[in-house]
Parts: sequence; C-alpha cells; structure tokens
Amino acid sequence: MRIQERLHHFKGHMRGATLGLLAGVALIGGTALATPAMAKTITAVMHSGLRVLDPVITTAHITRDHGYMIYDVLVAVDENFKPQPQMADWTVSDDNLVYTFTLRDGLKFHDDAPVTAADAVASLKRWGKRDSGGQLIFDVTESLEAKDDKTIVWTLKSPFPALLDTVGKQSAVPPFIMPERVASTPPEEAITDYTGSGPFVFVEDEYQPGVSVTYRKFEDYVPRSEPASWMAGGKNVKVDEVKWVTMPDAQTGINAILSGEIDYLEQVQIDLLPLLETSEDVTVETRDELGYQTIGRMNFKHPPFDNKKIRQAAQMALSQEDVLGTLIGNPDYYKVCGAIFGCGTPLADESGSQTLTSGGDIEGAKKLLEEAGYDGTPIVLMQPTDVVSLTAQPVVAAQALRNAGFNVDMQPMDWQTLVTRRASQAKPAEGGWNIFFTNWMVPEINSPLISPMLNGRGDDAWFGWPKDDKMEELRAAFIAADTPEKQKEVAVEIQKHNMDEVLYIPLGQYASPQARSNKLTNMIPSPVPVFWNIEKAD
Amino acid sequence: MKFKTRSFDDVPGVLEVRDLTVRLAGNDTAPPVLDRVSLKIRQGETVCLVGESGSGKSVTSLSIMGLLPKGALVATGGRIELENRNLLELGPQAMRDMRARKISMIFQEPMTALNPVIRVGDQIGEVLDTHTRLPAREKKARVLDIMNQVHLPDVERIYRSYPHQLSGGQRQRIMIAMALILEPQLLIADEPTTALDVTTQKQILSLIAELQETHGTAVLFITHDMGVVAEIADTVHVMKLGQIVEHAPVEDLLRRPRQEYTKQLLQSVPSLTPRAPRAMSADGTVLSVSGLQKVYGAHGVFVRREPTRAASDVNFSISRGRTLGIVGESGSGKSTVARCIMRLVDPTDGDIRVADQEIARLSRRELRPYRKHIQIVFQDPFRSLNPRWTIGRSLIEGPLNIGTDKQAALKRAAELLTLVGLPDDAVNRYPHQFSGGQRQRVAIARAIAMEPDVLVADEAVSALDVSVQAQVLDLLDELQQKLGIAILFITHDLRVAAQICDEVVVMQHGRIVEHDTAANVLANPQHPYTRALIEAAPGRQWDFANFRELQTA
Amino acid sequence: MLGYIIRRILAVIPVMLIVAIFVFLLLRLTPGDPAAIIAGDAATPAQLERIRTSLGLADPLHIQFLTWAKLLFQGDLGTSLISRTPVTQMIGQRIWPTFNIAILTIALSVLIAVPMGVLAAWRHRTWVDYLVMAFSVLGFSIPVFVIGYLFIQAFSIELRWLPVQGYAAPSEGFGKFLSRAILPCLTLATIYVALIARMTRASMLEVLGEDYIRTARAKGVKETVVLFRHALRNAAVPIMTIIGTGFALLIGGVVVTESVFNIPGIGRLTVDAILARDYPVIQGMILLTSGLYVFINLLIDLSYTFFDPRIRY
Amino acid sequence: MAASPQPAARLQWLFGAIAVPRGWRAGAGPIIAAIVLFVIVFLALAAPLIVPHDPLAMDAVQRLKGPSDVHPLGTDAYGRDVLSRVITGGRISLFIGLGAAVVSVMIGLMIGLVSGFFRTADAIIMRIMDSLMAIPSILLAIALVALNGPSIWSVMGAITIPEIPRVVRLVRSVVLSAREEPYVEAAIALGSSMPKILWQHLMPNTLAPLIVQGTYICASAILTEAILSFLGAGVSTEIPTWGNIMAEGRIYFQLKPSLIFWPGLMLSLCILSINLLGDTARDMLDPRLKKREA
Repeated sequence: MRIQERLHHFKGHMRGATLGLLAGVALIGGTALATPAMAKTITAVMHSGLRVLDPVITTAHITRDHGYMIYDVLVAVDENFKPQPQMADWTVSDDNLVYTFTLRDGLKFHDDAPVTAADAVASLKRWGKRDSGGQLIFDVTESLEAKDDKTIVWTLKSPFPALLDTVGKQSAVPPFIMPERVASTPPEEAITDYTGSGPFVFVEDEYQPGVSVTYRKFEDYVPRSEPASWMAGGKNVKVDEVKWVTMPDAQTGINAILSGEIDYLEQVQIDLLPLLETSEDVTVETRDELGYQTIGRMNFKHPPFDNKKIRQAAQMALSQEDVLGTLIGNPDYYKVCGAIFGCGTPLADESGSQTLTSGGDIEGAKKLLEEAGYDGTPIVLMQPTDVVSLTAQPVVAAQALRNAGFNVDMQPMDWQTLVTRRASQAKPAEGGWNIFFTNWMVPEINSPLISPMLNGRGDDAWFGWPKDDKMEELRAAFIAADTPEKQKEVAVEIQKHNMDEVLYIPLGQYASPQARSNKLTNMIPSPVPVFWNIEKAD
Repeated sequence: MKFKTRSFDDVPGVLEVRDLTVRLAGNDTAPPVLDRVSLKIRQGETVCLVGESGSGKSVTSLSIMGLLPKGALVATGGRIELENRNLLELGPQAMRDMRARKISMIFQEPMTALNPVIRVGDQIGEVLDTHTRLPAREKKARVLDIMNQVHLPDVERIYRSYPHQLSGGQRQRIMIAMALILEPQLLIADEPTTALDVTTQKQILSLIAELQETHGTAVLFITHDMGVVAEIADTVHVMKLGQIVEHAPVEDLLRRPRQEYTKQLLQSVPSLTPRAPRAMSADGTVLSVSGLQKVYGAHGVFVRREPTRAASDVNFSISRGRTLGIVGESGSGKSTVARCIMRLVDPTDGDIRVADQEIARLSRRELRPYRKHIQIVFQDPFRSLNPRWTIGRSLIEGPLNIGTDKQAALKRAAELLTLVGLPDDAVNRYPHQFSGGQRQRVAIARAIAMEPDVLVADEAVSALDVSVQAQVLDLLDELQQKLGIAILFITHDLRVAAQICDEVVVMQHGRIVEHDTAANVLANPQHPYTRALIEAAPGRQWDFANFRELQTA
Repeated sequence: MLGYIIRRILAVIPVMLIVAIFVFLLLRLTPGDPAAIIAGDAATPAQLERIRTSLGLADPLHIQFLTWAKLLFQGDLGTSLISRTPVTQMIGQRIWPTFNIAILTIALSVLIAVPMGVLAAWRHRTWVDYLVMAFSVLGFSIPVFVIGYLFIQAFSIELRWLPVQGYAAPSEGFGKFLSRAILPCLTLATIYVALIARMTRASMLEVLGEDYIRTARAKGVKETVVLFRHALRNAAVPIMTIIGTGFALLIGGVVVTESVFNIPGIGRLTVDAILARDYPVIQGMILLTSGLYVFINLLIDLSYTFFDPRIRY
Repeated sequence: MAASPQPAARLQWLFGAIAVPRGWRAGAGPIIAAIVLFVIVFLALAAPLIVPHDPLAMDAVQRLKGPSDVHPLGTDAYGRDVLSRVITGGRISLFIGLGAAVVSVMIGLMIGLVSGFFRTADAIIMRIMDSLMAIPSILLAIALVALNGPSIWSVMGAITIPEIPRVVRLVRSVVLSAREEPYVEAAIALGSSMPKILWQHLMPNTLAPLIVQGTYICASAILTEAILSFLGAGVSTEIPTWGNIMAEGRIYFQLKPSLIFWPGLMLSLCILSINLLGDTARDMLDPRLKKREA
C-alpha cells in the first residue's frame, strides 16, 4: 500500500537523518505531480472544489462542469437555445411520438470501447430517474430502446414537444453518456468508474477531492465539424492538460492569477475587480451574459407564510436594488430583473414585479400585513455564514422585513446546516424554517419544465412545499404547447401566477465575471465554463 | 581537646581582603550587606568564618570568587588581593582564569552543586578543558588520579557515573576533586559538610585536612558549627550582620572569647553531656509502639521493584512528662516512624496505642477523634503555617474541629501565644511577619492548643540558628514541665538529643539499634553504630558553653 | 524502559477510545446531512432519503458506531461520504504537505526560539530580555491569518520575492518547495517561537539560579559553555514538553495557514469535511491528530531520558 | 475566611507568602497595558452610548467607502460604519474572552479539586481530560460551533471546553504539591476533615495561578474567536465581534486594509495588554522567581 511504502521510505530517511531536518524534509516524498515535459497545461481555479464525481447524482455545478469535461451528450443546446446534434442526429415521427437518434461514427469511450446505443439508453434511463425534467419525459414514455449499435428509438405515449430541449439542456443535470456498466449503477449510489466519452480524460491518480483534479486530452475524441456554440458544435481540444485547483480564499486566487501562477479564475468577486483591472496580463470579462438569479423562498406549510397576503407583503417589502447593490456592488455586473425565467431568455416576462424592481414598497407591505392580521409570529430566516454569494441576501432582507413590521429571527448557520434544515417540515420554532435564499444559474430556471421552484405538488415539491394546483395546470399546459408562441403565452401566465402566489421571490440577476490570463484565447462564451477551443500561448 | 596551634606569623599570605564593602545593587541607603570586612589567609592556613544565618559569611566567599549575583549585590569598596592583584578590578576573562587555578570553591549542597546531567568524570575534566590543553588520555589520567586522591572507590566506574548515582559523601568528594585538581592556592569551603551526616562529615573534614597537608593549600572554611571550628581551624573570624566582630587563633577564641556576641554564640552550643536525668513519673504510658513496620513500593503491574523497608520492628513507649529522642542519620527511618505514629502515612504492620486506643488500623474518619491526643511540630518553620491564614486562625483550627466555641478558642489562642513567648496581638498577624524561631513557637502553640498527650517534634529545631535553637529547646522543656506532655523528639543532632531527652532510641536502616536512657547512650554506648556516631561529633571533647575542656563526670 | 513504554501504550487505549466515542457522538448529534451535499440544491426530500439509506446513515446510532469501530479495528477508516474515496487514501494524499511544513516549522521555531530564550534569560532584565519578551507576547497577540496576509503582502506582492500561494512537494525540487513553504512556516512559527522562547527563558532562568551553575562558573568555565552545556540541557525537559503540547497549537495554526496559503494539507481537509459533514473523514482526521498528539507526547516523554539521566522509566 | 477587614489582608489571603517581592517594579509596560485595557473596556461598555451609527444599519450605496466625516473609518461591504462596529465588536469579543476564562476556570477548579483529592475519581477524570487535550482544540471548536449554530454561546462554549483540561491539570498539580506541605499535614493532625482541608487550605493555593491562567485564557479566547470567524464558524455578522469584522473584511485586505487593520489593531492591543498584565501577575506571584530575587 502506498502509505506504508511512504512510511517505510520515511523511516529509512529518519535513520540516516544526520544531515539535519531540512535535508530530511527534502527527501521525504510528497505527492509528486509528474508533468510531461513541455506539455501545455491550463491551470484553472474553479468556483468550488470538486468532491462528487457523479454528475447524475448531484446538481452541484462543479460536478456538472466536470461532466462536460469527460462526457459527451447526445443533443446539446446552442447559444440560441436551439437543440443541436452532438453525439447523435435525430428524426421525429409525424405524430411527434417516436424519436429516433442515430449515433455518429467514431465515438469512443476512454477505455477504447466504441459508444453504442445500449450505453446511451442506459445513461438516459439513469438520468431519467434523477432529473426532474427527465422524470416528466419518462412519465409519458412508452419505450426507450437500442434498435442496433447505432440507433436509439424513444417512443412516447403522448407528445412531449420540449423533449429535445430537455435532453439537450445544459443544466442542472444533463444526460451524460456513460458506458452501460457504469450507467447501471442505481441512481442513489455514486458511480465509481469514471470512464468517459468526452474530449478529456479524468486522471484518477492525480485527483485530490476538494483540492485538485487533472484532465488530459482524449486523443481519440472525434469532434464535430461545426463551430462550437455553447455545448454544441466541435469540441476541439488544443491543450494537453487542464488542471482545476481549488482556492478557498478569493484573495489568494486573484494574487495567483496576477503573478501568473494560474491561468484562469472562473469567478472573481466583484469587489475585488480593481485589483485585476490594472494588470496587463489578465483580462476580466463576463463569460456568461445570462448569469445567475438570486431568489428567496418561503415555507408554505407554516404560519405566517401559509397566508398568501403575508407572502405578498414580504415580497413587497423587498427591493432588488438593495439586495444586488449589497451583494454585488458594481452595477455593471447586476441587473434588476423581475422575470422569473430570467431576463435575456425566450420566456422572459416581468409582469407583477413592479415593487421588486422599483425599490420595494415598505408602506404597501405594512398595509398588507395589517390587512392579513399578522400577529407578530417570528419569522425564522436562515442565514448561511460560509457561502460568500449568499451572505448579503438574508441580511438585507431581514432589515427590509423588519422595516415592514415583520418580527424577524435571523438564525446564522453554516450552509450544511441550512440545507439539512430546509428539508425539515417541522414548525419553525421546532427546527423548521420560514424563509431562505439561494442562487440559480439562469439556464436552470429558464423554463417551467426545469425550474424546481415552480413545482406545485405539495410535499413532493421543492423545499417550501407549495400545494398549487393552478400552477400544475399551467405547467401541463406548457408541456402541451407545441409552438414557441403558445409556450410564451403560458409562460406569461405562470409569471403572473407566481408573482401573485409568491411561490418564490426573484431578487434579480447578476453576472459573475471571470479572469483569464491573456495567454488564453478563444474561450467560448457559455454558462458552463468549457475548456475546448481554448488555446494557450507559450 | 587538641587544637591546631601552628603559628602563621612568618608564613607568606595568600589572600588579603581589606575593608570589603558589599551593598544591594542600586540601593545606597540600606545598610551594607558586608561592612568593611577584612581578613587574611596565609599558606596552609585554615581560616574559619563563623556566624549565624544572614551574617554575611557566604557573601564574603562569593565576593572573593567574583560570583556575586549580578544585578543584586555589588562590591562597592575595599580590595581583595591575591598575588598582588586586586580581584575586584579584574575583567570577566581574567577573573575566569583565576578560578580553579588560583582559587577554588566547594559548596554546601553536594546534591545540587553538581550538574545532574553530566557525568562526574566529565565535570572534573571540564576544569582541565577550561584551563589547560591536555591530550585526552592524559586528561583522563589526571582526573582519575585526583579521584583516587579524594579516596573515591572504583574510580573507573564513578568516572562514568552521574551525580544522582552517588552518595552525598561521594559527591562532596567529587566537588573537592574538582576544586583541587589544578592545585589552587586557596580553597573556599562554604559549609561543605552541613548537609552531610556526622559520620560522613568527619570523613570529609579529614580529607580536606589531608589534602591541605599534601598540597599546602590555604583554606577559607565557612561554617555555623562551632564543633567543626574546634576541629579544623587555625584562625577563627566571627561574623555578625556583615561585620567581623572578632578574630583570633582558635584556642584563644574558644577559651577566651572577648566579645559578648562570641560568648553568646558559644554558650548556645548544646553540650554533648546529657542533662541531669529526671525522675520517672508515676503516670502511665501515653504512647506505645510495638512491632511497627513500614514498607514502601513493591506493587504495580509492570514494575518489579525491591520493596524498601523504611522501618521494621520498632518498639518503644513514652510516659507522661517524659521525652524520648529518636536519633539517626538520614535514611535511618526516624521520620518514617514519626509519620506513621501521626498516621500521615499508614503503617504496614504493628500497633500504635495512643490514649489507650489502638490507632494503627483505624480509618481516617475513625481516627479523627483521637487526633487531639497526639500532635506534631515540623522542621521547616516557613512551610508549617498556612501563609494565607492569620496566626489566630491557624491556632484555633484544631480546637474548632473538636467542637470548641470560637470565642473561647480565640481567647485560648492569645493565652497560648503568651505562653510560647509571643505578644498576644500576634493573633491577627500573618506568618510572614515573623522570624523562623517565632514561627516555630507558633507551630508549637498550635500543637499545644489541642492539649495533646504526646507531642512529636520532627527535627523541630534543625533549621534554626544555634541561639534560637536553644530558646526553642528551653520553651519545649518549660511547656513539658507546665503541661506534663510527653515528647517524641526526632533529631539527627546528638547534642540536641543530649539536652532534651530522657531516653534515646538510636535507629539505623529502619531498625532500633540501641535504646536506653540518654545518659547511658551518650556516656556508655553499646552498639558500634552509636559509638561511631558519638565519635564523629565534632568538638566533642570541648565544653563550649563553659570555654573549657569537657569535664568527664 | 520497555515496561514503561508498554504501559504508556496501554494507557493510550482508553484515551483513544474516549476520543473515538466522543467524536462519533459529537458528529452524529450535529445537524447537517451529507446526503444533501451529495444531492445538490435541486434534490427533493424523497431523493435525499434514498441517498441517506444507501450511505448507511439511516441505521441506528450504535449500529453505525459498531460498524465504524469494527472497520477501525481493521485499520480501515472508512470511505468519504462525499467523494467515495477511502479516508486513508485521502489522508495519504494530504498529509505530506502538512507534515513537511510542520517539520520545517518546528525545526525553524526551535532554531530561532531556543537561542532567543537563552539570550533573554542570560541577559535577564536588560533590553535584550525585554525585546524577546515583547516579541513573544506579540506573537501571541496577532491572529495567524493576519500574520499570513502581512507576509504575503510584504514578500509576495510588494517585494515579489516569493509565490503568493500553493505548495510544491520537496520532490519537485527543494528550492521550489522552500519558496512556497517558507511563508507558511514563518507564519506558523510566530506563535510557536513565542511559546518556545518564553518557556526557554523561564526554564533557563530557573536553571541559572541553580547551584551547579554557580559551580560551573566557579570552575572558570566560559559563559557560552555555562549557558549551552550546563544550563540548556537541564532546562530542556520543560522546553521539550512545551514543544509537545504546542503541537496542538500547531494543528490549529495549520488549519488557518493552509487556508491562507492554499496548501492542500490535512488541516483544510478537516475543515472542509466538518463543513460538509463528511463523518468518516472528520472521525478519521480527529483520531489521527489525537493519536499523533498522544504519540508525539509519548516520544517527548521518552526523550526526557536523553536529556536527564535521572529520569528512568 | 479571613475576617480581617483591611484590603492588604485580603491580598495576603489571596496570594499568601507569594506577595509582591521587595524591590519589584512594574515598569512602564504593565501600566500602559492597564491603561489601554481600561480604555478598551470603557469603550466596549459605553458602546451603545458613544457609537456614531447603528453598527447594524446597512446602506448599499455607501459600501466600502473610505474614511469620511460621517464614517471616520469608512464603511464595510454592507455599508455599515466600521468605527461603530469596531467599538461595538469589543463588547462581544471581551465578553467571550471573559466568559470563556471565568467559566473554564470555575469548572476546571471544581474538577481539578475533586481530581486532586479523590484518588479513584482522579484516574477516570484524568483519562477524560487527556482525551480532551488530545483532540486539537480548534477542530473541536469548529465541530462544536457547527453542532450548536454560530451563536455567542456556542462559540464561547467551543472555546471554553478545550481550555478546561488545562485548568484541571493546573489545579490538580497545585493541589497535589500543596498536599505535601507541612501545614496541610498539620491540619490533618489537627483533625480537620478532608473537604475542609481541600477548600480552606488547598483551594486558595490555586487562586493565584488560576488568575494568571485566566488572563491567558481570556486572551486566547478572543484570538480563537477571530480564528473561528475566519474559518466560517464564528458569531453571526449581526453581532459584530472583532473576529467576524476581520473575517468579513479579509477578502478586501488589499483594497481596504482598514477593514482588517482597525479591528485587528484593537484585538491585538487588547490581547497584548491582557497578556502583559498576565505576565506581570505571574512575575509577582511566581514563588520561584521570588526566590531568585531574594
């Protein structure tokens, strides 16, 4: 075993350690990261450390990003939100019930085995059990099978117009194609075999959970010929190696990119931008114009937010400008936006968000509260203390709610406690909660099909558990809508309904700038940071 | 008594101290620690410096060595001349060169004066390393040679030993070897035998005399013990409060002291002649010990140590109003016996009867009612009173425990203080406001407050200067007469035992080797060990108090 | 001696057992759910429950403890709940940066602090003494991370002498290792130096008052010999003790320093694991550090016999 | 208790024979330290009356501003007034420090006395204390804060618990060595009961070292609070402490060093003063040192 070898090694040196401790330190083996000579390596600092390697079991962004590195997908959405062929081309039957996918030639897994239709079917099925959009499709699926090595036939019971959009979606859980043996892992269990199908190979030996992960170019990957656009198009890898390292400290990352120790910083805290602006070697840019939506979610199960009027009062008290101003500060990087599907997306509509986008209406909120007969029940507001992008919202909201007359009990906790506690349906005083805040990437909420907050199925819904039959009807109508125009119509209804019922409070949109060394060129603008197409100068 | 009588009138001097004044650093107003001290030491001469604690003896010797504690004491005046150089004016390097080559010093505590982590051979060798350049082989030869000269056994083994593996006497021999290896002109011996048993003391004194003879070294010997002075001195200087009050050849001084202080000092020395025996009292036995045994150590899961028999088969009894002395050298088991009797340690076997009650096997709780019958006074007056408690509070602690009313106890405490010769307002004062002798009086008063039948005095006067010692002994005697207490007096000092005991028990290696009346033990010792003890007592043929030879009865 | 070692090792067993039970209970009573971390933001309660069951977190507490203890007995610390990597492997990857930096820090600290303390004791109540004491009090008074930032600002950003962050194994080149390790080591060493220098000074002051020092001086021995041959070795036992107990302090400092300098060591591993409720990793790490603490202090106890021949076990 | 009314006598009771050595001079350091500490404590106590702004009031427009007439030390990332926060922060930091010191000393004293006295309990207690000592205190503290949520109380508890074994060991060693003192043996001979001896003779011996230890605990608790905040396991931002002000400000270290500088300065000055006073107390009370002076 490795540790024992090292210990042995160590003992040997201790015996002869007459040259002094310093020499001893020099000789004791550390984890040597052997880098091939002259290899072109991009060292990137991502937004968090990679710890979970199964992109289907988790919705964590870093794991999704990891998924795109080592796996490919059948269909991918391009920058115009249009599904494009990636591993497979497709045909749809006239009745919109049978989708036939055909895998393109030359697809190979990292263990040299060819990618077959059976692999794709297994991968899709596992994904379908885990992803909420996938679940909707499988609800109407008649059958999904591999007709031959290259052909996949997906037969539906009733039409599902958004099937291709859902299969090709970028976030949160895309259907990554894995070998059948891997994809047959139960969806609750994490996979342990990381043989991928994508343009990069995961280097297992150099993986240190939460610290660093290395990807090597997969030489046998055959890219498509179209130019790359979001997740679609040709994934041409132009470097030998990509290394993701974690830096727990925002300051450290900035200093590291300034001194050239790293090439890429996925997220730069906006307050720290001035540190980078003077540098001639580093470019700061917004990779993803859509960015993130920050939201507040109330608990429908317990007073006072089981009362619609009080929810409305809370929504009325809040001001996006205050939240974003405190969270981001620099107006270049945030956007007041009342659309629940995110501004800049096809379904965007800002109906019903006037108070949110115009600085809040404390007086109106007070009046509503009075009408609703709010009795001063304390509101348990959960405040995560260890996630930088979530520190400001609770603090600002607490102040606004107090101004409106709410009795706010802000309870600080670490993010882990929060995610556990938000799953509790207990009364707020007994370990439950009333309101919390989180952030979504816009592509995760840009459609009623995928936005988790719009689920109105009571206990089966997302945390907060609204029972909202009207919303379910609207969502069904959306699924049934077969033209973009009809979809948009339903979407506007959903927007209005959400703002009335306050299923959740959109608190505005913000962009997260990235910093890259000027040695890196041709990076694709995309919500997911991708490392194909990038070139690195010497 | 044979004194040294050699005349040094025409012998060249080695060291001359003239008008040496030492003061507290940075404090010119306080009285000087040494006030114009002058003394002269000539080749081969032994000069004794005597005085009670705080008289400035040690400061004198440290001044000569240039080892006054930095920043605390400074020599502000006078000269110390050696080879026509004033030592006070030498730089640190020059002074270091003088040490061990010209002047050497040995100290009181052989236990602490040797570095515990360096082999003794190396410690002696270090003197050679510092002052000479000898090849290793020759160096070792010289070290072994001096070790032979100081009569150490098995020198090869001892050369490689650490100090803790040697006995006190052996360590002091190492110190002497270290001091004399470079044949200095002057040896300063600062109470070199005070911490040693009498038998060892005798050997060390004769060793110093022998070496002085062979090397012609002058010796400045500092001591508080008049017996030692009588044995070894050529010339005696008496010090008091930083001044030399009198100096004279030894015989002159002991026969014809001129100063009142010298007379007092001599008169305080207890005589080895037992006091007049007292009549056996009619009252019965108040303490009897039979078959007492105490074994230490011996258990433990992984340890297999030889058990130590600190006391075995100890039998004696004391009657009311009588004093029994237990005499022995360190490690003889005398203190163990005292602690067993007090039940501060639990005896392994045997009976202890106090006030007609067997107490050896009572539990701590059962024992408490019987505590009042037997009380103890400890050796160290600085530690035997709680420094945080007023004298009064210490005095009433015991009476309150046996249910005495607080007011009554306080009143009694004031009376007791008067009884032991302290002002009765001392009740409200704290121990640190009293001298050692006074504290020992308080400790006695505290014991007496319980109105015990037996008082155990465990080396109760050993830490006191002779004049104070005499007063405390008188106090004990007086109390015994007034209250009729029985006293168990534990001491290593035969002179003290002779003055206070009716009976004496001599202990060696945890056993009683002789038990008889004081007169018999001292005048007609039966056991060879007792005889050795008595013979080793320095100055035993001299009657200091009367300035004459001892008149054998 | 052997008997003593055996007894000491046996005495370690109840200590480690108490640590194990304590840590286990502490963690399981902590709110927080590793399943939620694995599943991510969009998971539903039912999905969480399924993941929890598959991780064995739904079993009763004592079953979980026994399962863990049984594996532990076989030298298996379990598998990370989050990354599904064996804990021993994670620790194996992460321990070397910490170990190397800790060793370098201790070496550096002892080399700086002991002479400082000796000097201060020797020149007791002079400006040298006051300077050393001032430094050592200051070392205790500034938070580690502030010291770290100050070093980075000064040496990496203003002077550009050293890299701002990261770690390189000695096998990648000693110069490279040193250039990255020196600032974290200095940062960590500040408090350690303060601690050791204080203790050295106090211990030396006591020893310098001993009779055998006077004896040595009476022999005419040079002051340097008095200080280093006679005094220091006698003063060594409390100094060694403080180095041992200071190890706990070092662990605390390591946690912070690794964050500031971005060193992939076990300190960060533990903090990350605590924040993610990755129970097996936390348990393994606390057991490891506690065991290390006990082991180091055992070694230090044994080292006393080297410094002081009177101590025999 | 000594019934004596004079304060000198009370000091005597507290410190025993180990009173201030003769010729001992405090020097300028401790006096300055005492003044600094007094000022800090005064500011902390009077904070609600003297701060220019509500330390919690946010203003998104005024984020991260430099010093101005309105905000003498500028504002933080939430637009809150740094001066007000630093002054108010001292309250909580000092409270945590003092609380941790007092609680750990009290609990440690009780356990230590029992441990030093009852031989059977001693073995068990010391094993538990050894175990607690072996767990790195910072990890234990993070875990405890995670367990109870980052309130003042759990932070204080997390800092206190790891200190207890150290206090226990100190008390126990003092008790064990004081047990051998002749005056204690005399008390046994006088028939005093063991609990009485323990409380009246032995316990007072522990007070002087405990006071010294308490100052060190207080200083290190303030520091530990800062470190916990740094690691994301500190007190919530709604309750300003020096630690969390620094922790929040640390990402702005290069842009707005004042966010770390001012709370850092206050914290360091405060700890420095406490440590200096602790050292002074130790020098006064250390019997060994006194012996050397004599």
